Amino acid sequence: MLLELDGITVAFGGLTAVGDVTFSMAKGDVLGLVGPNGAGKTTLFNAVSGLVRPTRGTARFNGHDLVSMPIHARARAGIGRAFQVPQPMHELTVRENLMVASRFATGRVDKERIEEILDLLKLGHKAESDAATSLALTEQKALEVGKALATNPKLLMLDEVLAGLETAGKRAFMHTLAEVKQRYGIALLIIEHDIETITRLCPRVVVLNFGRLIAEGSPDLVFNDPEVIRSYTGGEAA
Amino acid sequence: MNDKIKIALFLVLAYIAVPLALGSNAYVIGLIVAALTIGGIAVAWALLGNLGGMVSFGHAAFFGVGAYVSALLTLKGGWPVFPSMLMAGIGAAIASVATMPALRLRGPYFALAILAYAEIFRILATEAKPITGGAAGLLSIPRLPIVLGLDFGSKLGGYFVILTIVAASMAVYHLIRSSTYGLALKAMHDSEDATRVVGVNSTLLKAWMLAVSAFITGVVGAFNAHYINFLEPDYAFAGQWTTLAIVSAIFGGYRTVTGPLLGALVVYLVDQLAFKPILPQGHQIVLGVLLGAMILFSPGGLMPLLLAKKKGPAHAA
Amino acid sequence: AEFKIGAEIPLSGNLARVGTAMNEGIQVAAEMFNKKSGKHSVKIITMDDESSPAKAVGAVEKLAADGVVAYTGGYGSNIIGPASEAAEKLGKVYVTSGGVASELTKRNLKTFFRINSSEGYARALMGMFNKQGVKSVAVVYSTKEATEEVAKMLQSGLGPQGVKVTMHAFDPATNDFKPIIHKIKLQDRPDAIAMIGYENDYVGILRAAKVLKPDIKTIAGVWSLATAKMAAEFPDLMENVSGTSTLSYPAEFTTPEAKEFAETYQKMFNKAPDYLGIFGYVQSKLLFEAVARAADTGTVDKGGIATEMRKTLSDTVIGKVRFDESGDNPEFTHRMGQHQAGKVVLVWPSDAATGTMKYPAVPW
Amino acid sequence: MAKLLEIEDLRAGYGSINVLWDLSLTIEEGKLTCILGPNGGGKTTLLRAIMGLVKTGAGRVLYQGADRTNAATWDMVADGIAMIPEGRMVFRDMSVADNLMMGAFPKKCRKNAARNLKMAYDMFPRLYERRDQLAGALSGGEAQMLAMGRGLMEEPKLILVDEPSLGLAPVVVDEVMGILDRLRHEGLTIVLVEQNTNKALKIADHVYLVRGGKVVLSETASSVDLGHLHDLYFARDTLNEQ
Amino acid sequence: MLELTLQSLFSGVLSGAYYALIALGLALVFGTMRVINLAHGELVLLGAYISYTAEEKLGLDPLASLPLALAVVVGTAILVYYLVSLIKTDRELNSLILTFGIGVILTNGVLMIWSADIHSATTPWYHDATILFETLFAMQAELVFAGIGILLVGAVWWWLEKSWYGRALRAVASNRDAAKLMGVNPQLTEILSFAVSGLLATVAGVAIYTAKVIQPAMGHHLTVKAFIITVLAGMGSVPGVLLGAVLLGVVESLTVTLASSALQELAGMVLFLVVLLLMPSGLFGRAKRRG
Ligand SMILES: Nc1ncnc2c1ncn2[C@@H]1O[C@H](COP(=O)(O)OP(=O)(O)OP(=O)(O)O)[C@@H](O)[C@H]1O
Ligand SMILES: Nc1ncnc2c1ncn2[C@@H]1O[C@H](COP(=O)(O)OP(=O)(O)OP(=O)(O)O)[C@@H](O)[C@H]1O
Ligand SMILES: CC(C)C[C@H](N)C(=O)O
Ligand SMILES: [Mg+2]
Ligand SMILES: [Mg+2]
Repeated sequence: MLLELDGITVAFGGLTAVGDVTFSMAKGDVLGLVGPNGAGKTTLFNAVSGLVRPTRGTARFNGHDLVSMPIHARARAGIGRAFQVPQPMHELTVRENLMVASRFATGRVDKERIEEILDLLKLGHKAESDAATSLALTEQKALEVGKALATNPKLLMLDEVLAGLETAGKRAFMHTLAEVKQRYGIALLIIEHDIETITRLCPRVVVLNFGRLIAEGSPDLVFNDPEVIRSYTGGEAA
Repeated sequence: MNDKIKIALFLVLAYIAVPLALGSNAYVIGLIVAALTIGGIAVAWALLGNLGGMVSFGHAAFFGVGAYVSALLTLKGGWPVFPSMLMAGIGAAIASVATMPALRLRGPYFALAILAYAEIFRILATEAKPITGGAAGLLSIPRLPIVLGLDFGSKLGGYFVILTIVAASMAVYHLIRSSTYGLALKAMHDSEDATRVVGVNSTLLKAWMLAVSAFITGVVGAFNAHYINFLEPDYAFAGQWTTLAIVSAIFGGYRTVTGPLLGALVVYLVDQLAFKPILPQGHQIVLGVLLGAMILFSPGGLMPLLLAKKKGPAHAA
Repeated sequence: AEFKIGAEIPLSGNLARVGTAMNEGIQVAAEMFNKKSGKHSVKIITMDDESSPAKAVGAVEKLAADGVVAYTGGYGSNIIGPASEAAEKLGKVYVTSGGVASELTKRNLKTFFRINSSEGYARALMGMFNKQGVKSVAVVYSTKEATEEVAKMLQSGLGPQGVKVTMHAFDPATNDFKPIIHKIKLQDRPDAIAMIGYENDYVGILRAAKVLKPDIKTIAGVWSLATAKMAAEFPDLMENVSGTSTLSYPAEFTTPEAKEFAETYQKMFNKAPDYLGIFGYVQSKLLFEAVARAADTGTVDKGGIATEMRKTLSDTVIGKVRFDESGDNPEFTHRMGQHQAGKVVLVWPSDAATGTMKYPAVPW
Repeated sequence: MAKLLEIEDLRAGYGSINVLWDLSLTIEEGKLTCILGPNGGGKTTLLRAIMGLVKTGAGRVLYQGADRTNAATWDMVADGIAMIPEGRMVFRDMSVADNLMMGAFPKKCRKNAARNLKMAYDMFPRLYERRDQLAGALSGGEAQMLAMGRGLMEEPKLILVDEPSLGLAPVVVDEVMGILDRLRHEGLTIVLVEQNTNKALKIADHVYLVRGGKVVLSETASSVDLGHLHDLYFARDTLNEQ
Repeated sequence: MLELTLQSLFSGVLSGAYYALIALGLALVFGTMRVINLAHGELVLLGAYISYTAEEKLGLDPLASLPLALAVVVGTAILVYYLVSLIKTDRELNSLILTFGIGVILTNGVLMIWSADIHSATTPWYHDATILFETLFAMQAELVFAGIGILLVGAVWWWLEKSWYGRALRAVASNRDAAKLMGVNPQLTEILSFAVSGLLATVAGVAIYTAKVIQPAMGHHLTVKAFIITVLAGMGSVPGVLLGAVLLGVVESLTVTLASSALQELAGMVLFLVVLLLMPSGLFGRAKRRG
C-alpha cells in the first residue's frame, strides 16, 4: 500500500475536524475526496502532509510511519501537495518556485522536467513573473500543481485545483492530469466539489461529513447514497 | 561593467588606494575601521535578514560573546590573537545554538527573543565576575600581533584585518545567496509552509544561517576587542552594535550584498566627518533626518538607488 | 603662546548630563586661566564622544590631529580606559575626574592623571558613619563599575570595625525601589542606609523610603547627592540626607580663587557651580598650569607636561592634590554635606564643617 | 429601464501590465447581469476597477449617471455598491461575527446591523456555528459563505459578486444561486461573475462575455446559444495555442 | 516573609499597570498597522517633558498639564503617521528605520531643548504614602496611574472590540483591500490609531514624570520595554498587554524580594523567553490555520 490511514482524528479545541478516518491507496490509484464545506477534507490533507498533527490515529506512507516524519521529509518521501488557497513561494518567480521544489525534494534541479511542467500547465508565458503578485487565481492554482509535480511525487494531493476554471479549462486540465498520471505513474488524491469532474477522474471516491467517513466506493455508488445526497449533492446527479 | 572587474576594482581600491591615500591620517583610518566594524555586523545581519527572513534585534549578543571569547582566550588562556578570533566566531556560533529555540518564533517575536538573549548574556557577563571581571570589565586585552613584519596592531594593520573579515563575509553572503539554498531561503520568508511541503528543511536552513551570521558577528566582535583593547558587559553587548548595524544594512539596501557595507560607511563616516564638525552636539538629528529621507525616497536603500541611476527605472510597481 | 587643549567629553548619549556639567567646569577653568596669566593662553577644542568608547578613541585621535597638547575631560571609567590609552600612545597627558575605578590607575600609564578616586568617596562616607556611631548599614548600590567598587570598599572597610553591613545590588534599570527598601526595613533593620548610585537612583530610593519609612537613623550617599541642584529640584526628599560634597551650598566660598570661580561660573552659565563642574575646573586648571610651566622650560612636546603634572602639589577647591607614579591623587578625601532646610551644610570632617550634623535625622 | 452602472472604454491593469482594453458595458437597474469568460480574461480586474481597487488608465465609470472613475473605494461603498470578493478576502485575524459586522460599517447600515446579522446566520447556519472562530481558520467553502454574508450586510443597491460558487459544495451552490435570484426579485441589481455557466444562465437577465480584457458578446440570457458561447470561450485557447 | 512577599506582589502589580500604560500605545499601532513605532518611547518622553515645563513654568499640576501635553504629543504622533504612510514598500521593515530616525531626532531635540538634567514632579501629594490593609505601601501617584492605566486598557479594549472604528481598525490591519470594500477609509482609521496611541503615550509620559524620574536618554529604553510587553502579550492583544505587563512587574519585584535586585532584568528577560518558547505567539496570540 502506498498510503494507509488508520483512525486519523484531528481536533481543534472542542471541534473534531476529522474523526476516525480510515482508508488506503495503492500505487497509481486515483481517489476522490469529497464532502460538504468544512467536512475536514483539507484538514485531512494537512495531516498527511504534516501541517497538523493528528490527535489520534496512524498514517503510513510506503510502509513508513508518517506521523513522526517532519514536513520536508514527507515531501522527499514522495508526497506532493497543492494547497486550496494557493501558497506560491513569495519573492520568487514562477520558474524559481519550480526549481526550489525540484532541488530540495529530489536533490537536484531537473531543468527538463521544469520546462515540461511549465509547458503542461501553460505557465510558460508567466515563467519569469513574480509568483506571488502577478497571477490570476487560476494561474496560481496551476502553479500549485506545478510545485507539487516538481517534487517528483509518488502521491499527488490536489485540493480543489480545478475550482474556478471554465468548463473548457477544466476539461483541458483533466486531460493534463490524466497525462501526468500516465507519464509519471503517480497516485492522485483529489478534493473537488464538481461532481462531474470527480466522476470522470476517479474510479473510487471517499465522502466525508462532519469529519467522518460516510461513504466509500465508485462514484455511481456514493453519489446515489441518500446521506451523501442530503448533505452534499442535494440530489444533483452525476 | 562585468561583475568580476567590479570586484577587482573594489579590492584594489580597498587594499591599495585607501591606505595609500589616507594611511597617514590616523583619525580617518580609525573612523573607517569603526565603520567597517559596524559594516561587518551589518553584513552578518543582512545575511540573516535577507536570506533567513529573520530580523534580529540582538546581534549584540553574538558580538559580545565573540569579544569575550577571544579576550579571555588571549588574556587567560594565553592563546595567540588570530586563532582565538576564529574561536570567537565558533563561540558565537555555539551561542547561537543556545538561541535556536527562538527559531520557532517569527517576525518581531524572533527579533525580540534574540534581544532578550543579548540582555541575558550581558547580565551573565556582569554577574560572572571571576571569569569576566564583572562590570569592571577587562582592560589591556592583547593587541593584534605583528606577523611577518606587518604590525596588525597599528591603525592601518587593524584596517587590513577588519577589511578582510568584511570582504570574506560578503563573499560568503554572495555564495549562499546565489545558490539554490539562497532561493529556498528567500522563499521561506513569507511562505514557510509552502517551502516545507516541497522538501525544504527550513528549520535546519534557518539554523545554519543563524550560525553563519553569528559566526561573522563574533569574529567582528573579537576584532573590536583586540582593537580597542577593552571590554565590559555594557559595551560588549551594547544595543548600538545592533541598531547601527540594522540602520546601516537597511540604509544601504539589505537585499544586496554590498548595501550593508556601503550603508555603514556612509552612515558612520558622513555623520562623523561631515555633520559632527558642523553641529558638534546636534549632528545625530541630521542622521535621523537622513535616515528618514532615505526610507521615503529610496525604500530599497542606497544601493538600489545607485544602481537605478545607471539602469533607469528597473520595473514598475 | 596659545596652547590647544582637547576636551574629550560626552555631550550626547546617556552620559550627556554629567559630561555637560563637567565640560562647564573646563570652560570656566580656561576662561579664568586666560584672564589671569598673560604669558600663555589655552584654547579648548571640545569633542563629543557620544558616550561611546570607540568614539572617544576617535576623538582623542582627531584632537591630536588638530594639534592639541593635552587632554582634559572623559567620563565613565569604561570610556576613559581606552581613551587614555590612546592618549598614552600619542604621548600626551590625559587628566580626568570622571572615572573613579581603581583599574584605571593600576595600569601605571605615564600620561594618565586623575584627581579623585573611589577610596576618597568611600572614606568620606565611612568617616561620617563612624562619627555618628552607626552600628549597622544597609548598602544599596547600582551594579555599575564605580558604584559597585565604592560599595565593596564600604563593606570591607566597615566590616572589620564591627559594623554590620548588608549589601543590596540593583540593576541600573531599576526604578521601583520599594521591594529593596521593604526588605531592608523588615529584615536588616539597620541604623543607616548608604546609597551608591546616580541622581535618578537616589530619587527613587528616597521616594520609596519616604513611603515605607524604615526605622533608620540616617541616610547618605555619594556623588551627585549633596548638591544645589538636588536641593532645588527635590526639596521634599532631601532634608537631612547626606552626600559627598566639596562645597556647602549656598557656597560659602572662603578663598579668593573659589569666589572667583563661582562668579565666573555664574556669569558664563547663569547658575551655581555643580560638583562635576568643580572637578572639571580643578583638573583643567592643574593641567593648564603644568602646560604653562612646561612651556616655560620648552618641553611641551618632549613629555614635559607629564613631568610638570607629577610636580603638582596644590591646595585646590576640592582639597589637596598631588599625583603618584600611577597618576592617582593619594590625598583625595571627600567631605560630607547634609541637606538642611534647602541648604547643604558641610558636616564632615570636623575641620571643614560649616554646621552641625543632624543625627538621627531622616527626610520624613 | 434605468442604467445603474455604465463602463465606457475602460482600461485598467497592474503596474505596467494592462488587462482591460477599452471595455464597455452597461448594467441595468434591477437586473442580474452575468459576466462570463475564460480564465485570466479580466473579470476580477473589471470588478476591482469599478470599485477603485485598481487604478484605471483610461475610460469612465458612471454610476447613477455620475462620473465615478477612480473614486475612492469607500465612497463607492457608501453609495451602495458592494463587491463580494472571493473567500480569500475575509479578515483572517478577526472572528466570523466581527467579519460580518464589518459588512455593516457604512453609516446607514449600522442601525440594521443586528437584524442583518441574524439574516446572514439564517442564510448560512454554518457561520453561526463558527461565529467565534477566527475567519482565517475557516475551510475554503466556509470563507466563501462568509464573504457572501458579509457583503449582504452592506444593504447595497448594487452587488458585484465574484465567483460565489467557488469551492462550495453542490447543495450550497444551489442555495447561493437561489439567494441571488431572490435578491434580484427583491429589487437588487446584481453583477455576477461565474464559471458555472449553466447555473448562472438560469438566473441571469443579461450576459456579457469578457475575453482578453474586452467584451466579445452581449446578449439577453434567454437568447444565448450555448454552442456559440462555447465557441467564443474557446477562441482564446486556439489563439494561445498558435 | 509573608509581609514582604505580599508587598512585593503589590508593588509588582502597580509597576505592571504602569508598564501597561507605556506599552499600550505601542501595542495599538503594532497590532493594527504592523508598524513598530520605535519612536514611541520618545513620544512618551515628550509628554513627560511637556508636563515638566507646564509644572515648572506655569505651575500646573501634572494632571492639569494633560491637555497641553496631549496637543503636542498627539500632533507629533499624527506627523509620525503621515511620514510612515509615505512609505511605499516593505512597510514593516522600512518603518523601523523611519521611526528609529524620528526617535533619534526627538531624543536629541529633547536634549537640546531641556538639557540632560533629570526631573520629576514636585507636587508632594503624589509622592505621599498610601497604606492599604495596614501592610501594603504605595505612592499615591502609583495608585492614581495604576487606576488610570487599568481604565485605559479597558477603554482601548472596548474600543477595539466593540466600537465601529475599533473593529474597522482591526479590519484594515487584517486585509486592507477588503476593509476598503466594507466602506472603510484605511488612512483615516490609521490616523486615528496613531492619535490614540499618542494619547496613551501622553498619559504614560505624565505618569512617568509624576511617579519616576525623567531624562532624555530614556526614550529608547521605554520603547524596548513597551515592545517586549507587546510581544509578550501577543500581537495586538490589549488584555494581553495588561496581563503581560503585570506578569513582568510581579516577576521583577519578586526577584528583588526573593533573590536580588541585580537579577531583576535577567528575570524579566527569562520570563519573556520562557513564555515565548512555550507560546510562540505570545500570551494572547492565536495560532493561525495552516494549509
Ligand atoms: N486551525 C483551525 N482551528 C479551528 N478550526 C479549524 C481549523 N482548521 C479547520 N477548522 C475547522 O475544521 C473544519 C474542517 O475544515 P477543512 O478545511 O478541513 O474543511 P474542508 O472539508 O476542506 O472544507 P471546504 O470544502 O470548504 O474547503 C471547518 O469547519 C473549519 O472551520
Ligand atoms: N495583482 C496582479 N498583478 C499583475 N497581474 C495580475 C494581477 N492579478 C491578475 N493579473 C493578471 O491579469 C489578468 C487578468 O486577471 P483577472 O484576475 O482579472 O482574471 P479573471 O478573469 O478574474 O480570471 P479567473 O477566472 O482566473 O479569476 C491575468 O492575466 C493575470 O495574470
Ligand atoms: C565621581 C564620579 C565622577 C564618578 C562617576 N560617577 C563614575 O561612574 O565613574
Ligand atoms: Mg478545503
Ligand atoms: Mg477572477
